Amino acid sequence: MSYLSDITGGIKSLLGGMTVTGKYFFINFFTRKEVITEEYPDNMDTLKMYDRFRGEVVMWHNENNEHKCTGCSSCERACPNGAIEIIWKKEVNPETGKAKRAIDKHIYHLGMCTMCGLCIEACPTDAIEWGQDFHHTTYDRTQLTKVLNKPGSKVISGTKE
Amino acid sequence: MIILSNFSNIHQWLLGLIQNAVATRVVELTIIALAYLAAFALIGLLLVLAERRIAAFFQLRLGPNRVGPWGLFQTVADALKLVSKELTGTVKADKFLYGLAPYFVIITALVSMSIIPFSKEVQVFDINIGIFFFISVSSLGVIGIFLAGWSSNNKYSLIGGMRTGIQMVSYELSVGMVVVTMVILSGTLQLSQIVALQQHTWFIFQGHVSAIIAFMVMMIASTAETNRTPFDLVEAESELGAGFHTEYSGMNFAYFFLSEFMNMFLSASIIVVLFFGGWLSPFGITAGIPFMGLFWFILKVSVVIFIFMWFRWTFPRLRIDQILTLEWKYLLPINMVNIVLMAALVWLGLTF
Amino acid sequence: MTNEELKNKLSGWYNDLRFTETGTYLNVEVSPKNLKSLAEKLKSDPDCAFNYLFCYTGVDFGEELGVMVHLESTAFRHILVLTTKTSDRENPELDSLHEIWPAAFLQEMEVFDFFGIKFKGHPHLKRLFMGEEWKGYPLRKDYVDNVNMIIR
Amino acid sequence: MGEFLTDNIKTQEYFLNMGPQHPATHGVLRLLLQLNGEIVENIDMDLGYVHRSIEKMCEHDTYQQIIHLTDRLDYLSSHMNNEAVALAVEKGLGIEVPDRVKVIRTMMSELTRFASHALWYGVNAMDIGAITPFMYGFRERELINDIMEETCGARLTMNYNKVGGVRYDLHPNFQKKVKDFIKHARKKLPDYDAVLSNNIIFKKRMKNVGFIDKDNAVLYGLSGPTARGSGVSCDVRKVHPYSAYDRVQFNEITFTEGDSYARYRVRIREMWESLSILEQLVDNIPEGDYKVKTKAVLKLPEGSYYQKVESARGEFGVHILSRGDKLPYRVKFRSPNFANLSALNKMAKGVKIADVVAILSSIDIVVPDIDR
Repeated sequence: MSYLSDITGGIKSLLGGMTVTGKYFFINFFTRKEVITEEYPDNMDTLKMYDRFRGEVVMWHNENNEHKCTGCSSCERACPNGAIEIIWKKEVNPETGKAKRAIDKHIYHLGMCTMCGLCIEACPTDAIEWGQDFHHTTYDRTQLTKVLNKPGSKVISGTKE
Repeated sequence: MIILSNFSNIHQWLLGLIQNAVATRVVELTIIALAYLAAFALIGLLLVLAERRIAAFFQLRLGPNRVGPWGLFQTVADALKLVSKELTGTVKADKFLYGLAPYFVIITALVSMSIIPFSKEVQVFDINIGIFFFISVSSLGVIGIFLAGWSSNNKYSLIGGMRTGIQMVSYELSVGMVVVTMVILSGTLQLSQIVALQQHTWFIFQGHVSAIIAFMVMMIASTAETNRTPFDLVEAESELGAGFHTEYSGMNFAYFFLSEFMNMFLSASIIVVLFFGGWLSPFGITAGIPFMGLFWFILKVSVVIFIFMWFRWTFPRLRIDQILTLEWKYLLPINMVNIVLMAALVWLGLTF
Repeated sequence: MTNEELKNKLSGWYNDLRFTETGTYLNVEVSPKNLKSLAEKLKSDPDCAFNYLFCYTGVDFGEELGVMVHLESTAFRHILVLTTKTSDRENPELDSLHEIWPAAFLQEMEVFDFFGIKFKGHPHLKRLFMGEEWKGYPLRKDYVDNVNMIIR
Repeated sequence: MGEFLTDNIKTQEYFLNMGPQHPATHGVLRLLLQLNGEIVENIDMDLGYVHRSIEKMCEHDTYQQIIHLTDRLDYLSSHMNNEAVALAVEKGLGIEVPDRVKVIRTMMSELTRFASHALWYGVNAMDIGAITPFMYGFRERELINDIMEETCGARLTMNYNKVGGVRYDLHPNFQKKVKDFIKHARKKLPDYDAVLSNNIIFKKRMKNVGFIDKDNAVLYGLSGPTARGSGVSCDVRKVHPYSAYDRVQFNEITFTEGDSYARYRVRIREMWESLSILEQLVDNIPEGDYKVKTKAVLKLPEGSYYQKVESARGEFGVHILSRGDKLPYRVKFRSPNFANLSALNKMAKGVKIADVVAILSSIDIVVPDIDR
């Protein structure tokens, strides 16, 4: 008897599974309502990442090409992977004629970055922040090394460490 | 003997053109061969596309929809890519058998296609032992798969090939016994006659209980015959990588791939012929219109193929010993009882 | 059992045990020669019943090499850390615990791989992660690899 | 005749390399199967194909910097791994975190657990040969990933914990999204049962396969759903409660069969439990700070610290050996997968090749966690 009930029970369980998959098939065949995938490169215009999404580290500049990075190298020290390098230069103040240390380049190696966010947390002036861009593919690894401060940019006056 | 009576008009026309009986026949055969090859490729490509689209809908996806309208040319593009690919192989493979295997598989599929009655007008080879011809030829395909597995000199392929052997030997039995059951009902082996006998009622209704059991067994056995989930241990990707065709690339791989889908089409055709009246329209609604048989045949086959696909995209895979248990402990006894039942039904005149 | 009770019980067995309680769990340091017999007792004693070995840490203590074994009893839920040190850095050898707790089987292979501690009685001691061709034992403090290691 | 044949036929066991690149090993894990026909006689393991030496890296990083490395261990339960390190350091330093942090951590852990189990459900189905449930699992996981992305900023390697709290406050949409998710999941979870759990083929494949009894499960160091399938009560959330687990009601799921199917059912039931924990907490998130101020340089007092948490695959532990420095002296991650893998040979002796795949997926390995 268990032989027969095995067969009927087995067939019943199989039909139960087919009902579920069949349900989704017919819904999707006629209405596409349950389709969960996105046609990725096509929806680029409407695709919006969340504000907190950690795509890359960017430096914020205002309209006068000024940023808030004083080059204190807190981020450099906080980074576990050595992805940030800060290069200094001597800047001569035209009014007083005194030479002063100032930031030349804020170099960011995207290829070494693990998006942990410690640099952004460490920054005392909130000069760097998360960018939402995630299209980082390049043909050349050297292009992953970026200079975050734009050429000719200055520190917003009055920014203190 | 090749029976071409259904094409008599074309035959007469060609004869008038060439004025030579032998040459006419040769030309005719060539035309038919090319037509079937084209149909073979077309059906294969369409089935691959259908499988992918249907799988996508089962899986909450959209499926290929980029090349052509509704992705219609996707498989054509894929085929072009496969043709242009390099044919790689293993160094220590048995070169001759390795090269032979895909052709073995595809030729058996082509040969079995010749006996399928697509409609009253379209059938190349209406042999009087048609259904047994189908069984014997289609079971040759396993040798191709076995050869592929053996000659690749790869352990995964070898295991895949061995599994095919076991699986095919077992499930040929079920297919054969189901066919015997239906032959008891029909009394003939010729496919055109089997269809003709269903003029009023399809066999699945004529044989009612027994035929329905036979149909269910046939569905399971055909799935196993065509190496589809839940019986796809031969190429079980999570266990064996790709099974018997692990080492094949390019067009050689495509042959295996195509023939798998062709085998599915052939199995579905046989099921339609045996149970659902072949190319006959339901209640004879389009009986007078020529070539409507083709439409009904394709429609019925599509439904059966859809059920195969439904199986594939729902069920997990069986283990090798469970496959054997299913065949020898369940399907075989059921089949034996069913043959007796069918014989009793026919003897007592309980069929419709 | 509480840490105090464990301490009392264990010091009754051997007199060269050193107990420390800085950190999360009670830590007992045992000499390598007593390691296996203590481990057997810890598992078989009905009041201790340490049957769950959940962490097996190889440590380079600077001068010595050693292992720290975290044990728990699923019946009483008390936890004990066994520490053993050997001062032989060239050819360190400790007793294998895999017969007592099969969980130690893979873990000892890992410790062998990274610290070079050989476990007596382990049937299948091979370089599990690094492969046989790797030179040196990477997790030792004196390991130097100028190619793969960049220390800021 | 018979003698003549058998004299010339030699049988021998042969070796099959499963991996390093194999669909069933979920990564680059190499198993050397010793086979007799289709029957597995012995399994030898060769690991380290994705070894990144995270434990060595930790010796050169400060405690805040360690946390993001643990994302890369068991990437499917990254939040729990982060939490373990954060809790260990907090306990060592005597930092008391606000209630809000505890609840947030608990909720995130449960979301991660659900996501991990949903993914496992799909992958398990795929290993057994059913491909469609894979997408069903991903459907639920995707919603959780969206919640994570909105609050933590990343989908998988969240790095949301820090010593003394969490990195950001919850996103304003968080509660609503979690509620929506619970509603959605309660509707969709019965599908899982209909498609797989009740399926006769699936049952046949999973039942009585990969058996391990209760005593051996403990001795082999199994934990998590793998051990609970054998009837071992080992849920760290119950045994050594941390964060807010002592204030929520939930059942520890144990099955006594000890086979692959029992492990499967533990995980399915755990998804329901996760939902009920989330339901209890989602409306009761206490107000308050999401982090406490810590010193800029953290120095753990000398000693050996251990913190265990229940990750999706079992007991994840962090063992920190400190010498009072700002860098840890030695960090060891007790990875549940590595411990669970040690029982594979025991479970898989004498089964078929296909069963190895089923067992491997029923203990739910994540290879980067094994290799660390």
